[in-house]
Order: sequence, then C-alpha cells, then structure tokens
Amino acid sequence: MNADTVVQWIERAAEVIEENEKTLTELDAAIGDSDHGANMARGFSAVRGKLTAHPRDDIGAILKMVGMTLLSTVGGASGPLYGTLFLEAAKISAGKPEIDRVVILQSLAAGLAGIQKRGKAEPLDKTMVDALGPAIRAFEGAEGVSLAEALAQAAEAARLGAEATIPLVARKGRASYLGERSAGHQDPGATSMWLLLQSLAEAGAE
Amino acid sequence: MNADTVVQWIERAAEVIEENEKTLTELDAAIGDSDHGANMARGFSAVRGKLTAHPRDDIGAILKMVGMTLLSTVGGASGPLYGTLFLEAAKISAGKPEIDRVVILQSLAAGLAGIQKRGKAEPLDKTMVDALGPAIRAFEGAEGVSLAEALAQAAEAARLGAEATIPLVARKGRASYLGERSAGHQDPGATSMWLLLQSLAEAGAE
Amino acid sequence: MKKLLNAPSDLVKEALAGMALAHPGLLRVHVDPAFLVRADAPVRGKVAVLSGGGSGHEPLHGGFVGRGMLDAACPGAVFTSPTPDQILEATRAVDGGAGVVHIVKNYTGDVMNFEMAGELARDLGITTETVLVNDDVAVENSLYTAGRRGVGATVLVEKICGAAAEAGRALADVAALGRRVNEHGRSMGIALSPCTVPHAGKPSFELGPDEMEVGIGIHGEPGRRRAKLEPADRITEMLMHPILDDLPFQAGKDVLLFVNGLGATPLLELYVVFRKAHEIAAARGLRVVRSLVGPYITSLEMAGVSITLLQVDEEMVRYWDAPVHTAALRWGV
Amino acid sequence: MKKLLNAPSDLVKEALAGMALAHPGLLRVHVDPAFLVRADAPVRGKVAVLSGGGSGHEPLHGGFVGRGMLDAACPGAVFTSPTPDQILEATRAVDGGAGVVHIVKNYTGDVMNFEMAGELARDLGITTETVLVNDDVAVENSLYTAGRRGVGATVLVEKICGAAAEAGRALADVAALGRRVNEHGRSMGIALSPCTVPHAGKPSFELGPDEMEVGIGIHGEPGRRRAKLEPADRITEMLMHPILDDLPFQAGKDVLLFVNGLGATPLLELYVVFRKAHEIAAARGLRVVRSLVGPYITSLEMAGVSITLLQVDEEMVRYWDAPVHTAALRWGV
Ligand SMILES: Nc1ncnc2c1ncn2[C@@H]1O[C@H](COP(=O)(O)OP(=O)(O)O)[C@@H](O)[C@H]1O
Ligand SMILES: Nc1ncnc2c1ncn2[C@@H]1O[C@H](COP(=O)(O)OP(=O)(O)O)[C@@H](O)[C@H]1O
Ligand SMILES: [Mg+2]
Ligand SMILES: [Mg+2]
Ligand SMILES: [Mg+2]
Ligand SMILES: [Mg+2]
Repeated sequence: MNADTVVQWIERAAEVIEENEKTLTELDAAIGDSDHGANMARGFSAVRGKLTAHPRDDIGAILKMVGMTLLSTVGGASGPLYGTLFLEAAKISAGKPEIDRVVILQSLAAGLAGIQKRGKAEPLDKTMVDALGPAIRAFEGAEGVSLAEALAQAAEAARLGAEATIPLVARKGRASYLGERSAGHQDPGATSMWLLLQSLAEAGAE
Repeated sequence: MNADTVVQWIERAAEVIEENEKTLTELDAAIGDSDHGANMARGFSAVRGKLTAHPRDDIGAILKMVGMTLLSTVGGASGPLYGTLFLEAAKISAGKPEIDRVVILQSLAAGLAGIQKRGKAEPLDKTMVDALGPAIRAFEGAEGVSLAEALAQAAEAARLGAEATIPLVARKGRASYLGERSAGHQDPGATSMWLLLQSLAEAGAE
Repeated sequence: MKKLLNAPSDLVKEALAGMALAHPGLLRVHVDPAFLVRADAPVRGKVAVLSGGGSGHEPLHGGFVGRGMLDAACPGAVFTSPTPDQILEATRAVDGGAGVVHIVKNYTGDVMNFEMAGELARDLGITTETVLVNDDVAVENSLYTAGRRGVGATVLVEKICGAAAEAGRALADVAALGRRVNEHGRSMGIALSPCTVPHAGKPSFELGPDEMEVGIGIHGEPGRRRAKLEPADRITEMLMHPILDDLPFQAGKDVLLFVNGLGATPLLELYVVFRKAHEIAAARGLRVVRSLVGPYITSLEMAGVSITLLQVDEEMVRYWDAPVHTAALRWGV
Repeated sequence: MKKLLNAPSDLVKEALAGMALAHPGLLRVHVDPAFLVRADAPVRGKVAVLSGGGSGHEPLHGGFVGRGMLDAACPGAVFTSPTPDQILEATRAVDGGAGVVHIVKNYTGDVMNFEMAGELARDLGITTETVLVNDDVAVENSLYTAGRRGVGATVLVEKICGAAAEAGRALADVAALGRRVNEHGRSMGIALSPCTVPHAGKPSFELGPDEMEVGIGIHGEPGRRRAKLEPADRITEMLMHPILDDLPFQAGKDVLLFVNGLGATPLLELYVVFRKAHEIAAARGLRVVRSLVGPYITSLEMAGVSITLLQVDEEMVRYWDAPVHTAALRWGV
C-alpha cells in the first residue's frame, strides 16, 4: 500500500462519514447525546481539507496529520480515541512511502492499543473496540489471500462486530449511564469504526 | 325580589361559573391569557363561602360583600369590573330587604355605568358590556310581563349579546392586542356576564 | 406542557414559600394577601417602589425585590393581575413616609387594580405615583386597542426607579425618571413555542414546526401575526427595525440593549440574537453602553425572545449601575 | 424543538461573539481555538482556574468566567467535549505562573481531552491539577459504568475553587478544596421533556404527557428510567432521598441547597421544588445555610430540575460568599 492509497482511504472515509452522518447521529441519540455524527463529519471534513496538498512521500506523516486534525476538531470521547488511533499508527509507518501488510497489521494493532490505553475499554464493553478488535484479528488471520481481500475481511469483521454491539449493555462511555437501556442499540463509535475500515478496504481494492 | 332570592342568585351563579370554568378558560385562551375561568371560579367560590352565614336583611349589604369579595379575589381585568358592578349595584339597594324591578333596573344600570367608567369600554368594543348593555335594555323594555319573565328576557339578550361579540374585532382588553385575529371568537367576559344574568333569571323564576 | 407543581391553585403560594426559604436575608413573604417585601422594609424616609402583576413572569417582579430595586412585589395568580387589597397592604408595608411609586405594566387589569389600590392608599394618607410601562411596539397605541403592553422596559424602569429611590430622590422625581425611562424604551418579541397556563392544561395556541408568532406578549396570548420561522439573524432584524423606527432611535445616542429570554430559550440562542442586535444598533449609529441578556421577564415556558432597547442618558446609566441586591439582579453589593 | 439560530455549525461561534459584545469589561473571547478568558487574564501569581465542556449548558461554563470564579472556559460544540488544543491554549492564556486547576466533569470525552491537554501543558512547563467532578447519584460508580457524571456540583466547585485561587491559595490547596467540595456534593435530576441538539434536528427521546425521565444527565441522553409524572413534592422526595442517603448527609450538618433548572422549567416551579427540598433537608436535621435557585447548568431547552446538596464547612461557606464577578453569578463587587 502506497501513500496515494492511504490518501484515497482517508478521502473515501470522509465521504462515507458524511454520507452516514445522520445514521451516526441517530445511533448516538438512542444511547448518547446525538453528537457523534457531527463530531466525525467535522473532523473528517477538516482532514479532507488538508489532504490534497499534503506530501505523498511519508505515510506516517499523513497519518499523523490525520490524527492531529481529528484530535483538534472532533472532540468528545471519539476525538481523543480516533486521534490516538492515527497517531499511534503513524509512529509505525513513520518515514515510509509504502507499507506492507505486516506494517498495516502493526499500525492497526498499535492504534487499538492506544485506544485501549486511553479509554480503558475491554472487548464487549460496547465501544469502537468491538469493531476494531475483530477487524484486526480477521486481518491477521487472512493468510493466503491478497491484501485487498484481507482488508475486505477485516472490514466485514468490523461490520459484524459493530452489529454485535446491539445486545450488549454498555460499560464504557456515555451509553453506560443508561445501564440495561443501552441494550438493543448499535454503538455509534463501533459503527464509525466499521465505516473507517470499510473505506480502507475500498481504497485497498483499487 | 327579596334577599333570599338574591342569595339564591349568587349561589346559582357560583354553580354555573364552576360548571363553565373550562369554557371560559378556552374562550380566554383563544383571545387572551387563559385565566378568565379560573379567575371567576376563584372569586365566586370565595363569595359562596361567605354567603351562607350572611345576614338576609339588607340586599345592598349582600351585594357589597359580593363586590368586595370578587374585587379581592378575582384579579385581572374582570375583577375590578365585576367588583365595581356589584359595589355600584349595592349602593342602589342599600338597606333594602326587598327590591322591585325599578330598583333592579337602577342597580344593573349603575353597575354598567361603573363598568364603563372604570374600563371605558363602549358598546361593540367586544367586552362584557356587550352582554350587560343589551340585557339592561331588554329588561327595561319588558313591560307587562312578570319580573321572572323580564329577567328571562334580559338573560336571553345577554346571551345573544355575548354571541354577537363573535365577529367583532376587540378594541378593549387583552383581546385588542390581537387586532383582526380577535374576530371569530366569543368574548370570555361577555360570556361570564351572560352566565351571571342567566343565574339571576333562574333565581327570579323560583 | 408538563409542569413541576402540586395543586395548580397552590402554585403561587408554594413558590412564594420557596422564595422566602431561599432568600431569607433578602425578602419577607406575606401570605394573605400575598406580597413580598424587602427584608428591611419599611425604609423610613425613602420613596418606596412597588410593582406587581400576574405570576408566571419570574423573576419579574418578586425576583427584583431588595435593596436598590423594588421594595415590594404583588404576585397575582398566573397571568392574573393582583387585587387592590394585595397592592394596598404591600403599599402600607413599604411606605416609609416619603410616598410610594407604583410601576404598572399597561394591561387593563393591572391598570385598574392598581388604580383602585391607589385610591384606597390615598384615603389612608399614603401618596402614590403611578409609572405606566407601555414599551411594546408590536401593538398600535390607538383608540382601537387597550394601548401598548408593558414588557421588557419594566425591568429597566424598576431598576432605575429603585436606584433613584435608594439615592434619596423625591417621589415626583422618581416617578418622572421612571416615565422618562418608559418613554425612551421600545420592545418587541417573538415566540417559537407557546406556554401552558396550569389551570388551562393546554397551550393557548399551537405552532407548526416552521412557524413563529411575531409581536408576542408575555401572557401566552397569540401575537400580532403568524409567520414562517426564520434564521436568528433575520428574526433579530424583524424585531430591531420596528423598535429602532418607533422612538425613533437616532444616530449618536447611547443605548442599553436587553435581550430577554421568554422562558425556554437557551442562553446560547439569546447571545446569538444579542450579537446581531448589537450589530444592527451599531449600524444605526447607536453606542451600546450597557447590556442585559437572560430570562428576566418570562412567560412560563414559552420559547422565544424579546428585545428591549433603551435610549439612555447619564442619569439613567448612573442609576442602572447603582448597587442592587435582589434575587435576580445583583451588583455593587 | 425550534431554535433561534443561523447555521447550526456557527451556533457556538456566534454565541461567543455575542458574549464578547455583551460583557466587554468582563471577558475576552478567543475564536480559534475557541475559549473565553477573564478580561484581566493572566493574573500573575494567582492559581488559574479553568473549566470547559460541550456547549449547551449555559451559563456553565462561559457565564462563570471572571473574577472569583473561572479564569477561562473552553466551549466545545453542543454537548461535545472541547479538544486538547483549545484547553491548552486557554491554559497558556491564563497561566499566571502559579499553576492551573482544571475542573473536569466526569464524562469520558471531557476526561480524555483534558488529560491530553494536561500532558501537553506539562511539556510546556505549566503545572496543572485536575479536579474531577462526579456528583450525580443516579449512576452507579462501578466497574460496569463510565463512573458518575459531573453535574450540579460543578458550579459549586468552580465558585469555591475560584474564590480560593483569588484569595491567593496555592495550587495544591485549591485542588484539594475542589476535591473536597466534590466529595461532599450529591446531585440528581429529572426531565419532563427532552432537548434537541441542533445538528440532530429531533429530540433524543420522547416523553408522553404523563411520563418523566428519572436520573437524567445534562447531555440530553435518556435517564436511568422512565416513570409516571408525579406532583412536584413527590418528585422532590424522589430526588432528595437518594441524594441524602448517598453521602450520607448526617443530622446537624450545614448544607448548601441548589435547585437547578435544566433550561425550560419556569422559576416558579423551581421555587416550589426548593420549598419541599428545604423541608426534607430540615427534617433530616440539616441546616440549609446557603441556597442557589435558577438555571445555572442547563441542557439546552430540557424541561426538568436537578437538585444538588453540598455539605459545607466554614471554609467552603467563606469561599462561596467571597466576591465573584461573572456574567451569571455576581456578588460582593
Ligand atoms: N472508553 C471508551 N473506549 C473506547 N471507545 C469509547 C469509550 N468511550 C466512548 N467510546 C466510543 O465513543 C463513542 C461516542 O463518541 P461521541 O458521541 O463522539 O462522544 P461522546 O460520548 O463524548 O458524546 C461511543 O459510541 C464509543 O464507541
Ligand atoms: N376595558 C374593559 N371594559 C370592559 N370589559 C373589559 C375591559 N377589558 C377587559 N374586559 C373584559 O374582561 C375579560 C377578560 O377578563 P380576564 O381574563 O379575567 O382578565 P385579563 O384580560 O386581565 O386576563 C374580557 O373578556 C372582557 O370582557
Ligand atoms: Mg456523543
Ligand atoms: Mg384573561
Ligand atoms: Mg390575566
Ligand atoms: Mg458529546
């Protein structure tokens, strides 16, 4: 995967987030404060503005820019977490104009580790971790297939993981205030995480 | 008409006002501030509490008590006006244990004069005057019939007068702020005035 | 609209009891007839300033009782003018021997009840002066209406009269000052959603999701006209232009700009309106020297905003700035 | 719910501009990143007190910027925690060389953004101390939740920390005091009707005419449970008893009783609740020595009330009484 693909990923992600802003808002209305859609849209819109002119020689630098931008525009719980995801991933791919699947795996894993270090969420706490964790495991286990196929499997695992948050009682984040009432609703952050990974798979397929 | 009949009138009025509190509220909601029903009910409830023990030898004293009580409990525009109505009527029948139709006419006329002096409303301004004025003229013109029949005609004139306020544009009171929008709604004060006079007719019929 | 209350007929009485408990050093509550007075009333030798009206506009008037503003406030039932005996007893309770100013919002009921109370006070040898507040530009002041309503300028009249009285000014001066404030203030409001009077159980009018009432009062009655909901900046223009043209406010003058919440409108939105109103005033060549933003004269839970613009002179500003110690306005003490 | 605004994404920015115009001598507004600081910031040698959070809770926090309370406030988007760069820039702007206290409401986003800002501030040589506010008793503080929410006690922590800082107390003392206030404060709220976040266009939940949400927060999310609407006195009991039992508040102690409007509840109703809450506190043997009633920490146009009870000692009362000059709280100056 080269830097152009990474840029395509983020551009696609920004589109997908914008297309799904209403959905994310509604998910966050049911078990939160209705801002996740606007938060993510604001963040990715700011990122998109900076992407076009960004140099294409260092993937880490691109991811760092994405992380810093999300961190300073998204806010809420998702801002620091998504910011950390990209900043930690950026460290792994620092200086590289191209990354192979090993680096991709390490970057995603570093991102997850950063999210869990910052937010202290465990699997099944009903958060974005429940989309990213399965995605990483699927990607890791996708041997003997193309990178594009592996990314697609990761995206599918993220989708299923987000869906699997529906019956869960939230133990982290704003949804946890609702207790049992949080069950029956899909977690907004897990949903946006899936959308991110889906965009990555789409960029990786081209 | 003796004092007992006057007491019956006021007791009947209190009942009728209570029965029609919701109607008066709704009329005052359309072109006012929704309080006329509660105002009148509060006032007549207070009056009813004082009626039972009140001496029956002086109709003027009874009417004065009614006026003072309404004045100190009703509030709003209708409080001073209804208070004045009864206080002015009380002066005419002061000291009398019985009143004939001449005194009744003078009392009502004094009441209307008091209302118009205090509130400065003219006929067709869309106020209680538009029920009381016609009632007085009907009573005055009811020659050769019993007192009961004359009072019934007065009540009917009040009813028609209140209904006739429907198409009028209010020029006095809170409804006047609405301008043209006040047309199409019956005036609450004219309606309560009719109810008062209807109660008087009912008491006079017994 | 749902409400936090017990029996509707106990609402005012219970709220007064709560005020007495919340502000013990500030005011005293008299239960029957109902009125509030400043804790140190009567203040001998000082002109007393008294107002009142229906409940449902809080903090107006009870929240303005205290040093530097109202000596007494008379609360009627919700949206119902207080009665002459309330007003008389309150007048007697605060009469310090220098006369009593009655600040009366121009509604037929308020005017008549205060008039009758004034007559009774006179019979008892208490001199009263009435300052009528009729700042609302939405209604024509003509032979065909009950005159202009008293709305936002009431707060400003109460503050300025209260300060003048506290400073030892004579009765005629305090009243004249109050009238001058009224004459130089203009207001107008809009509503995005109605309010519900507890006894009535339902709002007095309904508004669709894209409608607003223009030229609204503070008693829940419909406004002058219904219009399509517009952005805040356009609404601010719709309020400011009639206000500016009515006095008319002339370039080079100083003004106090008061953006008032009618009850349910968030402070965020009031500041958005203030920003635009300030811009419009400045464009008209006015200097905004003082400001007030918040829910000060409300209409239960009505969502909406009213703007009051007061052309001020040095004396008005001095009395606006003077110390005041009430539940809802406090500075300098 | 309809709103007075222009473009939703400009709401916060325009409101800030309005605040700057309305309170020019009191605060300064920085646009990008967005924050407000007291007009005389930085105050050299004084511990600075900073807070922030999503917009939509006004006057919290921007309305509490000024002498004796907050040096700075960082407003995020509606109901959205501010970002580390906002908090860092505001921290730098008010750092007087004696350290900065960050008052952080216990929400995952607020905590993380302030944490990251604190790390960045440390890198720049600015010492910060975090006071976490988590007074809401409606949520269990357990391994299975994100902890108790910071609600009404935030106002009290900000006032008391602000006063202590103004009095020249050291950073560690101000922080310790703030934590002690938090530890002795308990809150709970109910909602009669929801609010609508501008971007969302519709409320996050619907309530029937005879329903209320019990254990509500200030971000529009549903409460702990839905219940039948009850009379005000019963609702007050439903709030006071969990509050009283949680600390637990013990007979003979002094308390500050704070009855807060969530946005659309009329002041009349807040005082009805105060009356009953005061009675319940007194029945528990508590002495209500201070009170606060009004919309101080809101949730846009939510109708509802929250109660905060703070067990106070002499030091807390002294700092509560100390002069404060902000848009929303002012005394002694
Ligand atoms: N501690 C946490 N760890 C991981 N993810 C979390 C945590 N807390 C919240 N989230 C995620 O953040 C999402 C909510 O984001 P957002 O609505 O933008 O922030 P906020 O909850 O502050 O309004 C949740 O759906 C959840 O996926
Ligand atoms: N100037 C007036 N003269 C006569 N009647 C009036 C006048 N002003 C108002 N009214 C009467 O009072 C009625 C309203 O009474 P009410 O609702 O109790 O008082 P308010 O208008 O103060 O709320 C009107 O319907 C009208 O009949
Ligand atoms: Mg959210
Ligand atoms: Mg009425
Ligand atoms: Mg009325
Ligand atoms: Mg949020």
